[in-house]
This record gives sequence, C-alpha cells and structure tokens, in this order.
Amino acid sequence: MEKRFIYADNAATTAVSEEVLAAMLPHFREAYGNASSIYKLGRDAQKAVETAREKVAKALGAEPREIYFTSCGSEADNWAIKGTAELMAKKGKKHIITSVFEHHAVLHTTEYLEKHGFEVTYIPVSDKGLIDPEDIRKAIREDTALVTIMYANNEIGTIQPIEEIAAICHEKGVLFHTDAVQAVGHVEIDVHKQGIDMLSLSGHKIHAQKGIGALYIRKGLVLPNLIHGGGQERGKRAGTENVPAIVGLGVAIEAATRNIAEKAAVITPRRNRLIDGILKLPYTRLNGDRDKRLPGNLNISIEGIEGESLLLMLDMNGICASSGSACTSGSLDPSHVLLSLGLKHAVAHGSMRLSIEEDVTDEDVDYILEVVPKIVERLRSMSPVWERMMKGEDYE
Amino acid sequence: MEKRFIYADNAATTAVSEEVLAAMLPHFREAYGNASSIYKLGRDAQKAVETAREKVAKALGAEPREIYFTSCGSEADNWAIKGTAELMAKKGKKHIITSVFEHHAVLHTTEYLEKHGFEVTYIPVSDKGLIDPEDIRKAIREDTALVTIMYANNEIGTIQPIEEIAAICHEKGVLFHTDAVQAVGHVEIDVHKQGIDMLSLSGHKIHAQKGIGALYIRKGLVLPNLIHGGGQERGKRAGTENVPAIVGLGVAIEAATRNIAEKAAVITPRRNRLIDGILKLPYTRLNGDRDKRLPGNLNISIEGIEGESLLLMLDMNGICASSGSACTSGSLDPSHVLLSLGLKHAVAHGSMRLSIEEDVTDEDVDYILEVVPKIVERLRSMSPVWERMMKGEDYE
Amino acid sequence: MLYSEKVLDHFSNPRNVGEIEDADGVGEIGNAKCGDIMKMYLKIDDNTITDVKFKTFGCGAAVATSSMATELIKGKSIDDALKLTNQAVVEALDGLPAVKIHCSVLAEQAVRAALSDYYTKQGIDPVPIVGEIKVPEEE
Amino acid sequence: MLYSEKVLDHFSNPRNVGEIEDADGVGEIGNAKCGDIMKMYLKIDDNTITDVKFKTFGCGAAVATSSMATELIKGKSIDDALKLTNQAVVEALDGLPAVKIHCSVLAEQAVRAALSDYYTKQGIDPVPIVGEIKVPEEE
Ligand SMILES: Cc1ncc(COP(=O)(O)O)c(C=O)c1O
Ligand SMILES: Cc1ncc(COP(=O)(O)O)c(C=O)c1O
Repeated sequence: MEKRFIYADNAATTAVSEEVLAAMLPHFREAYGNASSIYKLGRDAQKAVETAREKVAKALGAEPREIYFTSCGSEADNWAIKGTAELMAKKGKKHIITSVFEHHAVLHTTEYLEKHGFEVTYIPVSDKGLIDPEDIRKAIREDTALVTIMYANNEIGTIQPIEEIAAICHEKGVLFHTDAVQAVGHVEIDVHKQGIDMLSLSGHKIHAQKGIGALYIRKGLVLPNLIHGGGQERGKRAGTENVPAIVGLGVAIEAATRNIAEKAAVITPRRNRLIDGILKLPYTRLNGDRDKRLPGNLNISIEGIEGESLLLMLDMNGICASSGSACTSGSLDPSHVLLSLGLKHAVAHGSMRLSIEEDVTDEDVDYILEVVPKIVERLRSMSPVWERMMKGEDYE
Repeated sequence: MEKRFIYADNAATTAVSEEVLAAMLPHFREAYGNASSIYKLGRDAQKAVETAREKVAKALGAEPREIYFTSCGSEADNWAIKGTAELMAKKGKKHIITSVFEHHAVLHTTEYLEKHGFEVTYIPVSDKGLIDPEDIRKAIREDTALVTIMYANNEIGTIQPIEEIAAICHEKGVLFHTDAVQAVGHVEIDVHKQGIDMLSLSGHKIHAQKGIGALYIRKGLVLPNLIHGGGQERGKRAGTENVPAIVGLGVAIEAATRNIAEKAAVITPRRNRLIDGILKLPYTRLNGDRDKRLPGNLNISIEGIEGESLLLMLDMNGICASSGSACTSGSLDPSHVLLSLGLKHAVAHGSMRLSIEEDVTDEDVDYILEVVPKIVERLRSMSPVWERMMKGEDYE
Repeated sequence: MLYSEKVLDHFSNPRNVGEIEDADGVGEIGNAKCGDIMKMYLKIDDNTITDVKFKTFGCGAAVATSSMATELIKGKSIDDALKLTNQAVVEALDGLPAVKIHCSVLAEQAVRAALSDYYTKQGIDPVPIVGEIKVPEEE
Repeated sequence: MLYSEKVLDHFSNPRNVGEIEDADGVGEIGNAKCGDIMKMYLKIDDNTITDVKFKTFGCGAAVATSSMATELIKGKSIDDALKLTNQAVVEALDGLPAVKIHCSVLAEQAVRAALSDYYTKQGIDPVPIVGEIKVPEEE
C-alpha cells in the first residue's frame, strides 16, 4: 500500500483555488489602491469590490446592497447576533433562540449576551442531529428578538429545515439569522425565497482566502455596527476593504455555487462508501442523519479510542481529518455537538470527521478504508478502555 | 514634461511588497492548513502564525503573547476601546478621554459609547496639530477608564507626545491606548519602554495586505472579546487565522522597522522640498507642525480651490494624492482634522495630502512641483471663490 | 463612489468655463463652507440663450454638472432652459454617485438663479416664472 | 498547540506498550470522560523496576508521556521512580503544549498508582511512601 496525501478536512478549511488566486494576485502589487480613494487606482479597487459584491449577491439570491463584507464567518455571526440584540433591546425584546449545537461563533456570542441581560433558549437537537421547527415555534415569545439556527452543522454536516424555520419566524414576526458557513456552495440557497433575514458565510470554506466573510442583511433591516469607523461598506463596517480577499470571495462563491448538484453526484457515493466501510468496524456509529447531511461529510464515533490519537495516526498516513471542530481541537472537552446527540463523553472523544470534495478519488477512498481499520486496531490494542469494553466492564 | 506615475498616498494604503507577497504565496495553495488543525498541514500553519507574532512583538518591543491579530486597524481600535470600556464599567469607570482629531475608527467608537452611558472628553489640539499632555492630566477624573490618543495623525502626520501622555496616565492609574496605524514603521516604538498599555496597527499601511492588523495588549490586562467564537488567538479573537496575511504582516513589520532612521533621512529632504515648493503659491499654508511630523507627510491648504477637483487633476497627471482621510472622501464635510486646527471650512475643502516613501525620487518631486502650480492656476481661474478673494471680498 | 466616463470628460475638459463681462443674467448658488459654489453667466437675445459661461468651486461632479448644464441650455429658449431638471443633467452625464446628486440640483438651481437675475434686471418679478431658488440640503 | 518531534516520535513508536500478566503493581489513572486513561504495569525485583508496560486511551501527549515515563523508570530503583516528576517527563519530551501539561501529571501519577498497588500487595501502607494519588484538574 503506497502512502498517499488526502485532504479530507474541507470543513476546517480549503485551499485557495487556482482561479481565485489568479483573480486576487493583481490586487497585491498592481491594482493595490484603497477602494475609498478618488484616483483611478482607488476607483479600480472599488469597481473590483462591487463586482465581487454582485457575485456574492447572485450566489445567494440577494441584491448587492444586501451584502456586507466581513473579516470572517465569526465576525458575521457576531455582528448579526449582537447587532440584532442591540436593535431589538430598544423595543424591549431581549430573548434569543438558538440551538445547542451551533458553532462557537454563535454560542459564545449568545453566552456573552446572557451576561448582558439577554435570555437565550437553546433548542435541543434529535439524536440524528436535526432541529424540529415546531420546537422553535414553541420557544418563540412576545419578547423574542432573534432566532439563529445554523444551516448545516460543521461537525456532523446535518442540514436543518431552514425554510420551515424561517416561515415560522416570519409568521411570528421574529428576525431569522442563519450561520451558513458550512452550507454555502454545498446546498442551494436563495435567501429571498427562503425568507432568510441574515446569513453568515466564510470564504475559506469555499476556496477563498481565510479572513474574509460576508453577512447578508435583508434590505430594510438596519443593524447597528459591530466595527465603527470609516465609511466603508456604506458606513456599516469600518476598515479599509481587503480588496484581494474580497475579489477572491466573489470568484470563489461563483465557482462553488455553479454546479452544486453535479458535485454532490460525484461526492455522495464516495462519501457513502466511506461510511459503509468504516461502519464495518465493530462499535462504531454514524453521527448525524445519513440523508439530510452535506454530501462530503461523514462523522463516525469509534469506541475505545481517542480522537486526537486517531488524527495523528491518520496524518502519519497522509490523511488530513478532524475530530470535532478544528477550532476547539486545543480543548480538552469533547465536542458539544456530539454530546448534544446524546453520546457519552468517552464515545464522543473517539470520533472522526471526514469532509471530502471531488478531488478525493475512488482510489483515495480505498486507501482510507485500508488505513483506518489498521489504525483503529492499533489504538484499541493499547487502549485500557477497549480492554474493559471487551471484558464487558463499564468504562465511564 | 513627460507624464509620470507617482504614488504619493502611502498614508491611505501601500502596495504589498515583493518580499511580503513571496512570504504569503505558499499559504494560499500549499501550506493552506487551518492553524487549529492537529495534522502537519495545520501545525505548519500555526508555526507560521507564531513566527509572525514574534516578528510583530519584536518590532514593538513587546512579547509575542501580547500580540493579537485582528482584521484591520479599525477592529483593533474598536476592540481596545470597547473592551476597556466594558472592563472598566464594572468598576464604575465610565469616562473616556480622546482627542478631537482621532481617526474615525476611534471617534465613531467613542460616539457609540456615548450613546451607551459613557462620557467622553475630546481634548483639543493646537493650531499645529499637537496635543498638550497637560490637557490630558487635567481631564483625568476618578472615573476615567481610558485615555486613547493617536500616535501620529493620518491627515497631517503630526506625532504626539505619547511617552509623556503614557506617563501621566500611569501616574494617575488610567489605561492608555494609542492608535499607531500611521506611526508603525515610521517612528521608533517600544511599547514597554514607552508605557503603552494597548496599541493598534494595520498591515496595509506598511506593505502588508489590507484586512490584517494587530492589537498589542500589555500582559496582565485581560480585555473582553470583541469577536466571540472559536479558541483562536488564545481565545481572545475568534475566526480562522488569516495565515497568509498574518505571515505577510510579520515580514512587513520587520522590514518597515528595520531602518526607520535611514528611510527618514532619504524622505525628509524630498518632503521638505515639496513643502517649500508648494508653499511658494500664494494663499497656501502647511497644516500641522513642520518638525513633529511623519517624514513622508505633507498637508497643504490651497485657498480658492476644492480638494476633490485637485485630486482628480493630479490623477490625470499620474499623481495619486489625497485630500483628508481616504475613508471619508465620499463625504461632503471637510476633514474634521483640518477643522480641529481652526481652519475655515472653505480652506479645509481645498487641502491636499501627499504621503511619500523612498520610491518617490527627486525627479518625481520636480515633476510634482511642476504639475501642482499649473493645476492650481487652472482651478483658481474657474473658481468663483478665488475671484472674490482677488476682489478682497469675503467668501464664507 | 464612481464617476462615469462622461463626468470625468466634462470635469477634465469643462465646456463654457469663464465669465461674460456684460452678462444679461448672473446667478450664483451654494457656499464655500459646503464645498460647492456655482456661478452662471447668461447672454440672452430674443428669449434665446445665445451664450453661457460658468465658474465653479467644487468637486468633480460640481464642475461636470455645471459644464453639462451649460451645454444643455446653450442656444435654447428660456422656456427650454426653465425646463432643465437636475435629472436631465444626471442622465446626460450617464449618472452620478448618490452622494453627488446634490451637485446636479445645484447646477439646475444655478441656471434658474441666472434667469431670475435676468428677469429682475428686466424689471419683471422672477418668482412667478422661475420659482423659488432652493439650495439643496446636504445629507 | 505544537508537539515536539520527541512527542511525535514517542506517540508514533510508543515504548513499552502492552500488559504484564503477572505484574507486581498495576495502576490506573484518569477516566474516559475526560479523554485520558493511563494504565501502568510494573514488574519489580529487589526494589528494581525490571519491566514496565502501559496502555493508554488518550491524545498524542497522553500516549507520549506514558511512553516516556516508562522509559524513565525502566531498570531504575523504586526510589528513583518515586522521584519522577511530571516536569522531568515534559523535559525529556522537549516540552509539551500548555494545554497538555496535565498529561504529564497523569503519567507521573500513573507510576505512583502502580507503586502504590505494589506496596498494598506487599501488605505495606503505601501512603507514607508514595503519597496521595492526585488526578490533575482539567482547566
Ligand atoms: C490613524 C488610523 N487609524 C485607523 C485606521 C484604520 O485602519 P484599517 O483601514 O486597517 O481599518 C487608519 C487607516 O485607515 C488610520 O490612518
Ligand atoms: C458553522 C461555522 N460557523 C462559523 C465558522 C467560523 O468561520 P471563520 O473561521 O471564517 O470565522 C465556522 C468555521 O470555522 C463554521 O464551520
């Protein structure tokens, strides 16, 4: 078995595509003007930014003036949630609804707001990682300012019933935000048709640069700023525009949303082969609904082993994978997402996420299916937890 | 006279240097890992980020753990000011001191805080654009949470007595932040020696990418987050690290701070020749102290003409310049900085900023000194304001 | 904020710049504080604008709208000149950035102010014909 | 969070993995909930640790510190083994990321737990010799 290099962690980040980099390059050393400057070098920069804004808008079914560039998905989430909170607090609405398994960019923001006088309801998810829209309906109160539910989960890839949730929010007159960082480019999105008031996205998940994102804000909705200062982004987000990254995001989102169905048709069968292959190992389980999930995502718990060790072994075999969200891999706690499905801590610790794209070939799939069982066997053979499991003892 | 291209607006933004771009490039498509990922691709990204952090720290006389990367200078300003406000409000300190001629990233942030229960004292500046540290001493109260004074002004380039101000703040037990976006790379900074508690900087003013900045926070000072989420930047600033831009910032700040005196020795005489040459035109004045200013900056008011027209004409002659801050060139109001010096509105409208670096040659200086008088003459000849001035009439 | 090619052309090569010594009507609008002053000079013969000149202190759009307004009324009847709207000036320039629309209003009003002066000089109350001269509000 | 080459080496080629069927002392520390369990097996002859094996469920650092700890006590006297500090394990591994320091404490405590078991089996109260076994707090 020859060693391969397989990048199977596209949910953590993606490489900048050739096409995106080519579009960005002129803006570093040639067309480097400040987009606010009056001279041609500046006007050209501004044109490039506005062209990118049109592309982002088009990809989401929005209007260009509804798109605001931010420095990342996290900033977009923070802005949408804190901005809405500040806006609605003036009307006495200080209740926010979200789910237990949002990304930390949402959860740590709502926790921050809880310390500042807001009340937050955390909707549970089913053992398949799905939210029941009726739970949201029940949670909405007179003083609910915002419902924020992620479009697709970053760890288990489950796709939420966004349109139903949006409909309930509108029926009740509540604003609806969705963190679509993991969804953009993988599922069809039309913010107007779907009734989404705010949507966060991040460039580096779709082959644009890290450090660029966008927030869609439905026209008519005027959020207070998160970052005050110069008049950029029509006065709503200060800071000299990151022209190369913005241009790259425009190209990236156009490419990512061009052929969603075709990509899924290629990726899904490979992903399914991975799922079925790994699930052949005893004491494993697929986390998240099998069908209502992103085409490239699989998340499997492998009992008796610990995730980080698994990842390091995979890395030594040329496979880049993840265990829970990349952002939290420095932390000791198991993923809050996996715990929200009802997994025991020890099981949650031993989980692996693969997020593949078309570049992961059928041969790569074969390779992964050869490598993973060997690693699992090795780690289990040195695991006191596995030892006890085999003896039928409890281990938590 | 042959047409030249002269970029004389480095205070607005700079081109990414060859050296910086070369350092960034591998991080787009090869070393593209998420710095939080456990596998080698991720660990390499993290190493690159930490190397850049060391470079930034070294350039400022700080420790690496005192440096936090942000998405721009504006974010750094917002974080420092709002973070300190939130922190100190808990101790009942809700008074902030700043100056009337700060960048909007500071002023619009303090104005925001004024709407949220904070009191702000705006220290005036002298007609030379300098702050008297004694004014700050007088303004400090029992409940003062923060003094924030810019290191060098972005429009008129005047350098403030930062060390004296910091000393007064420490004597009084008040935190001190400085917006050093325009100063870094042009004056010697040593945050520890100078007693600076927080310092904001921005990459694109020193030949790094737009959309990257940093906030120095003295160790021991724990600011609440501005952007909540993942554990990046030791949990203090969420968002997947913008590895290429961070790497570029490290290289850029190292280069920019390497030979500050040598650069000044080249630039200052050229800048002075520009000042003297343009001041030969009647009804002109230099804005800001002639000596206590950034080596490359000149800001001159030219009565009887309006700034935007002047800039467009300069642009047609290949010269990139600015009138007031680039960020506000879409606005109709004359620069608040120039008004703060006591200039009349009409005079403030007719001002021009040039900010040059070593690449602007002596021949370029000759060219500018040939072009500017012609443009001024042309605009004055079609100006009803100039007509009245010549008749000795009042025009405001 | 982006200027069209037309705006840049009229800015860099403004038509009808200057003064008319013995103008039949002169109008000035705006103030230097706000950053825009337009002054229009008209020569009128037999209800026809036979010559027009302007001087402008202001931004690129102020110069371009002045220039375009003079082009649009030159050789026209007073009646036609009175029908000149700021919208017509904007359209003739292939549009203006939103923050610069007020310049086109200034240009329209400068023409009206000059016509107003013309009627006043003729001993005719201009208000019923020209209307009130309004300076656009800064937004 | 960066692992040294030494850590990665001890993780990928852990020394002394396994069990000792007739161990003289066995100690286990940690719990699966926190993500780390270490189990140490000692063979002791004449106050000397003649053999040592471990099994670990945990992260890379947990495996590497277990491996290094076994190396550091193998062939040593009980007295020397009792002097093993987590700091010594960290140093031998060329450092550990701050968030992983607790793993080295686990390794130190696992050795003590096994020695404690050894004394208990000998009918000797281990506490005066080995001290209390402490599981490090998660931060
Ligand atoms: C003094 C000063 N502060 C802050 C900023 C904002 O920096 P950035 O554009 O990176 O947000 C600038 C530049 O625009 C500046 O000159
Ligand atoms: C669902 C979700 N939301 C938000 C983010 C944050 O995006 P960024 O890293 O651009 O801040 C991520 C990725 O890290 C994500 O997966």
